[in-house]
Amino acid sequence: MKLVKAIIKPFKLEEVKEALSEIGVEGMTVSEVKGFGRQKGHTEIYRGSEYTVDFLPKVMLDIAVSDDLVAKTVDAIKSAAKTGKIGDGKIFVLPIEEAVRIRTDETGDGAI
Amino acid sequence: MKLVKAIIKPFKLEEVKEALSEIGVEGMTVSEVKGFGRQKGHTEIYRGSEYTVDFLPKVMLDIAVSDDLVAKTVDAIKSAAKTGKIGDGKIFVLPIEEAVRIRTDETGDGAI
Amino acid sequence: MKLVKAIIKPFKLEEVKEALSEIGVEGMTVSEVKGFGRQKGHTEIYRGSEYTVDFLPKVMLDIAVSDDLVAKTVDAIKSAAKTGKIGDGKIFVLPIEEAVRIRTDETGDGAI
Amino acid sequence: MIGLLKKTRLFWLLLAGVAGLGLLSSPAMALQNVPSAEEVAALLAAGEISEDDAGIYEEYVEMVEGHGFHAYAFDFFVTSMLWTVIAAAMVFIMHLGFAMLETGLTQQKNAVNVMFKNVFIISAGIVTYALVGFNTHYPADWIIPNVLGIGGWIGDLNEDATFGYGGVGLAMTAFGDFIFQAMFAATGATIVSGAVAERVKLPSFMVFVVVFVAIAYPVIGSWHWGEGWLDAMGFYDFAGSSVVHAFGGFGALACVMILGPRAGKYLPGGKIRPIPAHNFALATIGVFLLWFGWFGFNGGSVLSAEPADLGLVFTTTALAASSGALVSILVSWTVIKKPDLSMALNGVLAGLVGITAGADAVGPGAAIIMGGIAGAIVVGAILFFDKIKIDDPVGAISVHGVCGIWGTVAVGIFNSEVSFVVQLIGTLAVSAAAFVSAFVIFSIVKVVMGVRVSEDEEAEGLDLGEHGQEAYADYQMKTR
Amino acid sequence: MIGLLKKTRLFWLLLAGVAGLGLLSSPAMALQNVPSAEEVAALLAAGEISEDDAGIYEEYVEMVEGHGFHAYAFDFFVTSMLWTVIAAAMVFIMHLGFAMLETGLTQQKNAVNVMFKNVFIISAGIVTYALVGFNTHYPADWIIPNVLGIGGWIGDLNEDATFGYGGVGLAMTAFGDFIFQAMFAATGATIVSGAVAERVKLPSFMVFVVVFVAIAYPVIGSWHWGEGWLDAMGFYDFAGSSVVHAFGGFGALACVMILGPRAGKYLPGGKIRPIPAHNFALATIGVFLLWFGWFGFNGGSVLSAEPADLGLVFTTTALAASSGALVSILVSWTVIKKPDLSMALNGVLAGLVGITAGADAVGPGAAIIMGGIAGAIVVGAILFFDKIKIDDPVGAISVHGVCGIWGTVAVGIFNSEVSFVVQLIGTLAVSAAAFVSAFVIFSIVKVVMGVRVSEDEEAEGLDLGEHGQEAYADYQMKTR
Amino acid sequence: MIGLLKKTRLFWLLLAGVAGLGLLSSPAMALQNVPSAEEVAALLAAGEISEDDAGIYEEYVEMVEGHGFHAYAFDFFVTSMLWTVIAAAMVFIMHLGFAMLETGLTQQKNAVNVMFKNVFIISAGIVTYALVGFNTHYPADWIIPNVLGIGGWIGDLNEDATFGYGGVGLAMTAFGDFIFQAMFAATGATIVSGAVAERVKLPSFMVFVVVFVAIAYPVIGSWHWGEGWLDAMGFYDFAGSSVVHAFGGFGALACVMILGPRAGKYLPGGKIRPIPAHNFALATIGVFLLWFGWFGFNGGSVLSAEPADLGLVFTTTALAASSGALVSILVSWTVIKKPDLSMALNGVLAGLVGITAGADAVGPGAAIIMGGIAGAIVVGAILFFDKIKIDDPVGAISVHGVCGIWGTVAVGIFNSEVSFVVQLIGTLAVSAAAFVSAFVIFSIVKVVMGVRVSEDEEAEGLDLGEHGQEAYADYQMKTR
Ligand SMILES: Nc1ncnc2c1ncn2[C@@H]1O[C@H](COP(=O)(O)OP(=O)(O)O)[C@@H](O)[C@H]1O
Ligand SMILES: Nc1ncnc2c1ncn2[C@@H]1O[C@H](COP(=O)(O)OP(=O)(O)O)[C@@H](O)[C@H]1O
Ligand SMILES: Nc1ncnc2c1ncn2[C@@H]1O[C@H](COP(=O)(O)OP(=O)(O)O)[C@@H](O)[C@H]1O
Repeated sequence: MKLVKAIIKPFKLEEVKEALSEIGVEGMTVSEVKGFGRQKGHTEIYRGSEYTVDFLPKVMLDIAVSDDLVAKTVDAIKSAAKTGKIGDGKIFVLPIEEAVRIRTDETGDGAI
Repeated sequence: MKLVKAIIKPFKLEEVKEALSEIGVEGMTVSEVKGFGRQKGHTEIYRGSEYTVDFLPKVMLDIAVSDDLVAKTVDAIKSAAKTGKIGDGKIFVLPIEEAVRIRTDETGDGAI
Repeated sequence: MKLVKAIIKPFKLEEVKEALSEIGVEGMTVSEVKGFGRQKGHTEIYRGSEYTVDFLPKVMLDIAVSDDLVAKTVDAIKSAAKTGKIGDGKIFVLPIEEAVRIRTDETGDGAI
Repeated sequence: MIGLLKKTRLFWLLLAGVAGLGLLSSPAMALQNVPSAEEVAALLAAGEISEDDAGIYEEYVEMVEGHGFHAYAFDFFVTSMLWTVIAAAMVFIMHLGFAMLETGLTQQKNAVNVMFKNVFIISAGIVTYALVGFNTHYPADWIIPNVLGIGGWIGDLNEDATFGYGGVGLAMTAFGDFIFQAMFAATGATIVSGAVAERVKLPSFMVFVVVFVAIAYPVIGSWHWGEGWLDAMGFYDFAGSSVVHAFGGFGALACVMILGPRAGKYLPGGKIRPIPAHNFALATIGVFLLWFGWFGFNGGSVLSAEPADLGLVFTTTALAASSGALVSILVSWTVIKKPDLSMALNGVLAGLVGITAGADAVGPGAAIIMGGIAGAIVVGAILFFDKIKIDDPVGAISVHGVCGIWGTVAVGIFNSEVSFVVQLIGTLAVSAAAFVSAFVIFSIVKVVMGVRVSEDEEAEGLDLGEHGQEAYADYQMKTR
Repeated sequence: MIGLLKKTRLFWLLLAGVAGLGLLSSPAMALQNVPSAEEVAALLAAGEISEDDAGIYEEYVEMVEGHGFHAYAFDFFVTSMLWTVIAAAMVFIMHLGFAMLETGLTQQKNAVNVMFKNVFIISAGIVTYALVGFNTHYPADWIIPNVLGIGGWIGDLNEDATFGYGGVGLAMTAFGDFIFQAMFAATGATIVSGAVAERVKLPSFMVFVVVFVAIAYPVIGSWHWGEGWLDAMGFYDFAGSSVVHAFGGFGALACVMILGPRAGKYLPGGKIRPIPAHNFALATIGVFLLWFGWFGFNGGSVLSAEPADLGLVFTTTALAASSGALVSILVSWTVIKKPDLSMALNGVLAGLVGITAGADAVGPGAAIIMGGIAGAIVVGAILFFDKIKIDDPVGAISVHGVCGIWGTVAVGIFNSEVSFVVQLIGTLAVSAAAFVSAFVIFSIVKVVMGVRVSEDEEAEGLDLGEHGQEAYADYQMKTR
Repeated sequence: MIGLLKKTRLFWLLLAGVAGLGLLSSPAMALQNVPSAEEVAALLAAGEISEDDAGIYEEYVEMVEGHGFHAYAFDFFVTSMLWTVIAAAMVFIMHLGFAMLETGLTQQKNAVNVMFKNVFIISAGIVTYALVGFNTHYPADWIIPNVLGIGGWIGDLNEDATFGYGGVGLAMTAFGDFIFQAMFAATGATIVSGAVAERVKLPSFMVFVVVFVAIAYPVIGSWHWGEGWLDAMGFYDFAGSSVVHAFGGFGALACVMILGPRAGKYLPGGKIRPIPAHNFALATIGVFLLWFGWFGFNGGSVLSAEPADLGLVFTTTALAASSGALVSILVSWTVIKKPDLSMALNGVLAGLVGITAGADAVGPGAAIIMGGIAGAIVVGAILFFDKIKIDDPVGAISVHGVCGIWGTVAVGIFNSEVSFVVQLIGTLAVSAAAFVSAFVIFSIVKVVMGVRVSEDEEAEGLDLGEHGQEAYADYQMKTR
């Protein structure tokens, strides 16, 4: 099992979710985050002073998937989240050693 | 060391925290997240249009524990967070390669 | 590649970001979280009842770095985030198996 | 100076008879008088005034003549009636105050429910007051003399629009009387709304509100304002510390007793888990709007624009509210070691409730004392009710109930012409009657349709459970 | 009772002539009259009054004498003018109501833009109304008789400050007239603002607003309130269901048709994606403030402090709003199975718009029915416009446009002296003219400077795109 | 037309003497007069009026007779006094405006503290104004002639409730005078509150407020409104551009200089780190409420309901606010390339402060210019103070201080009867006195108890540090 951690642009969330559903990924956990990277933040103005907001709103997805689904998951996210413009985000794949479904005590791939 | 990542129902947070304290887990980091899974979202209404909100409020716990505590931690969360109803959430266990306590520079199990 | 997960005091964020920039870390993802640990929460009052708020506001950084940068990254965070007072936070290092930049399909170290 | 004034006045009474003819020949005389039709015609012919001017003159004369015998007080009546409707609008805005106070002091997940209840309460309150409340409140005929009279639709109301409707003591048209009182009517239910928030079943509460506002409020109110038995006793309750506030507060107590506390509020082992306000900005907006509206609530209760009373009532109202805030800040800082905003806000309201019965019957010094004591009482009362596990999310029972009683008996203390004993009997009677009637109505509603949402719904929030809406939605992902 | 009143009045008309001399010798007589200068001098000499008193007397006499012939109505005039300016302030606060309603019902990322627009609208509205609007609205000369007259700066305005300016029917000074009407003027544009929110380009909208408020509103308004052709037909629109609300609503419709819906609102396959309100607390504050201000909007439209009208107007306004809320709650609960707060809030506004044309022309029963029907209409209209893909984030077209038409024709139904056909013609003419003028102005603006922000800006939010500001910034990390 | 009016007036003066007897026999005559007791008795006997009617008549006569000599102006007095108390309520709501503006423009972590301060300021302001302020503001005896007179409790106040209290120029009861002025009193401290927000120590600020409002404000105010030396010079400051606003603004400047900027605001190397508003919706609510309340602030300063003045004051106030907003939008858009909501909001307030000294002394054209210039000034002033590291979170020094000076001298420019030099001397004197007194008081407080919270507390927020409360708590996990 792997934890696929994807950081994407907020307005792409729905499309990514749809794309994941299509390949059979049925669970995920989403957080609102702020991202810092190459995409330079925008300039804001307050009472005449301009300032740069470096941290941009992003959405982070934590998706646990079985090993065989990892590649498809990454691909699905990639194509759904891509706009081609800077700041599209990243996908990181981390190993998961164990997974448990709280409700049923199922473990392993059955838990996700 | 492992990172135990638990996604639970928000109103179970306090019970889970108590259960973890009892087995000696004394630190954790909590985020508010939105979960998507088998538990179907509720229907909302706005100006006469119904729509489904698929993402449900959940709480995600990141808990670093030493290897010997992992099983007890998972069990404690499982029993405290369970309601038996769909949407109770998941526990994922991820490997941690190193841990540091910023204040003291301690590393390893001593850091958590 | 590693995922450096740092939990720090919110007002240290800017300094940490500067420190990381200096060593060449140019991307990170930040979430607002609540932390529970040795630092005891403050007491709040509402309509005459005192109560302890155990969860304190913290900021969590997820930073993907190439293996050779891990030590420098951890050090940079450590020194920038340290106040020496309880509650300064933790750094956890997790393995990343794969990284993808969505915009360009780059993978591996090139993606971060 | 007062002595001189009196002497002067006397002098005038004597002088006036003699002065009559002299007055007539003075130029200033013309200012206040309406010229005759003949004169106006002459002026018109002479080109001194335009045809427009003459037409304006005729319209004016016709309007004033419409007041018949009562035309002598036309201008005073016009000003007084204007004040009545402005005061009605100010009391109206108190409902926004109540809505924001309740929304702010409760949890985010119940905010839509709280606001919905408040829109419903004022709307239903006004309509039912037209349908039955007004004529029940001021009964034309009693069914049980001085205790019970049920009225009907205000269509029956004679639409008297002259000073003859109520004279100096009620200088307004019948519709003015209606609209001012209608804005008061829903207040009782709004007070209950705050106390039962975050767990009451919406349809049940709506049924309760209608009966409580349409029947219980005017019947109990008629004892005093409808010239019933309390009035006959000499009971003094200027703008309603008892018949509005204690009424609402003790109605709320009955409902809370039936409903029980919010889940998780009182933990096993006697621990109290505070459930903090989700938005103090809304609560602060609410309290300031209530204070603002209270100038209409108390000021409008002068029932005319009589200047001496207006000045006094505005002054005592402002001083009591201020001193309520200051004392509750002081007390809470002393007792709980921190300056607590929720206590300061409640102190303002306590001071206002505390002066409402006597706003025109005490001086500024007494107002400061009465408001200050109310500000101390409210802190104690809130802590007390929490101790005995009466869960009142906004402190309505303490603010309106307990301080309503205090305000009423305080008139008996600070005004020597008002009997302390009568005040005590009166306020206890009203409070008890409010409690009993709320208890009966709410119990029946409980049996018939239940009064409490399910545990799950309470945990999830009433906004999703009852309304399928969120107060602060925005960033949410959705599909169909 | 009315009979008796009439008899009494007749009696007085007969009596008054005879009674004259009798009156003179009564002590009460002195009360209403101004003593003569000689008398005052005598009293002063006698030490009965102070020099201060005598000075006060002189100042007063001078003030009243300043009103010349019209001094006979001085007190009525003073009270009426006071009401006019207070009502103007109440209508002013409706602009905060509109701003909060629109802010609350739209998305967080556009909140700064919404508030900015609303600050601009009221500011530009008042200034342009002074520059050209007022004298266009009430034309001194027509260019096209009864249809078009363009006026100029209010400096031209004769600053008449006596009862002679407008008599009973417009008892205010010229400046009072200006300020009250100026507060109305911006309303039309504010209504449009809500409908085009979240995608309109700011500078383009600002240009549109200026032309729409400065020219289209007063020209179309002059047909009725400026005594143009609608007025000549006998068209009845008391406070502006048509000439303010339907005007704004159908102007909004034209703009929305040109602008198109918000991105992602109507999905392929006919699905509608609701874009929920980001803050219902703000929306609720908005609606209560609108209701409050509407007492000034309708009440001030009495144009004097005539007590009978004031009482009636406040009563019908409150009842229609309440019944609008209750019916829209009922209808939405039945149709969509949940009590929807956004519908309840719109129901209040629908009831208010629905009574605005007839607030002084129908009784309380009719007001309840008119408001209630408006409350039902608004639910249907909102669902309808969504179905035909007219994307109106706040429901302005339904509330102001559709209910504005309903309110206008309803007067023809519920008041037998008003012609239904004339009402229908009038409201359709106003609505059509508003639609056409908005369409033309907005189309020209579209050609010249574009009316819609880029897709990217819309996705990111107008706050960052147009203003470089966030409504709720605070916790953000920044550097330079 | 004015000419005709004058002629007509003259005619009346001549006519009135002759007309006396003619008037008497006209039917309309009866309208304004009060029938005699004998006549009423006769009518009663004849069954033409009811016993109720006769009773109403008697009550009315008694009420008016209570005014003695001044009964001749009874109706004007009633209306004027009504306006005074309504205006007081409107000024009161400005304190909610200030509270929301300050809350919205500062950081979330300090919101409870800001609101607490504002509840305290108005409460303490009203009570201390009763205890000492009012009688210091309008000294009965001077200690230093025309410069210093310390008064006491308003209990000493003769409770004069007739026109004799102040005549046309102050047509209110003594309590009316008190309550209207009391609402002004706290304004000075509220202005300071905004400037010192987010770092001032609560108890220290509370001590400062009490002394500043109770002593400094009325003493300095007495120079002008208390008929002190500024008044004697011919200084013109209608509603207080100087004695309220510049007073507050320069008091604020002194405090900010002592207190220093917020941590991290001015970075090494001359960089300025903006600390953005946490909630623009609250700030917008605040500004609209301030504008609304300003109609009471300026309008009520007419001190009677004199119609010509009321119309003018409302018109100039609205135009100046609007043009302040428009110009500050224009200027900020030009200078900083984006339409900045915070500047538009400050522009409204700048325009209002800018017209406050001359609202009744200039015409609509001058009002637009005065407000517009204020709108430009405020943008520059805010940028300037940031440059010189005077950290004023809400822009209070610029809005109230700088524009207060501008508004005062502008009267000397736009009204030929007012001396520019006197205006300049007056406003500088007031500003300097405010600065010095605030500097002295705040310095003493600093020495005795410190004025600034610890660095840690500032970083964490004053809500937790001073109050142990959060403004937006809700979702937080807690236990005991
Ligand atoms: N090294 C990193 N570790 C964690 N998150 C990162 C890292 N680099 C970038 N991100 C996240 O990805 C987002 C997009 O990255 P950015 O460099 O702006 O553009 P791009 O995705 O086109 O390379 C950032 O806003 C941040 O949230
Ligand atoms: N594959 C997954 N990856 C990450 N989080 C998941 C995954 N599946 C479920 N979750 C999280 O667990 C929560 C509960 O899952 P759900 O399928 O609704 O019910 P249950 O826990 O009963 O299986 C979800 O709301 C989501 O936050
Ligand atoms: N075992 C843990 N797992 C995850 N996060 C932890 C753990 N222990 C502490 N933390 C995080 O680190 C923060 C600081 O820890 P704390 O024990 O209070 O102080 P210190 O960092 O000085 O040891 C906590 O608030 C929490 O967010």
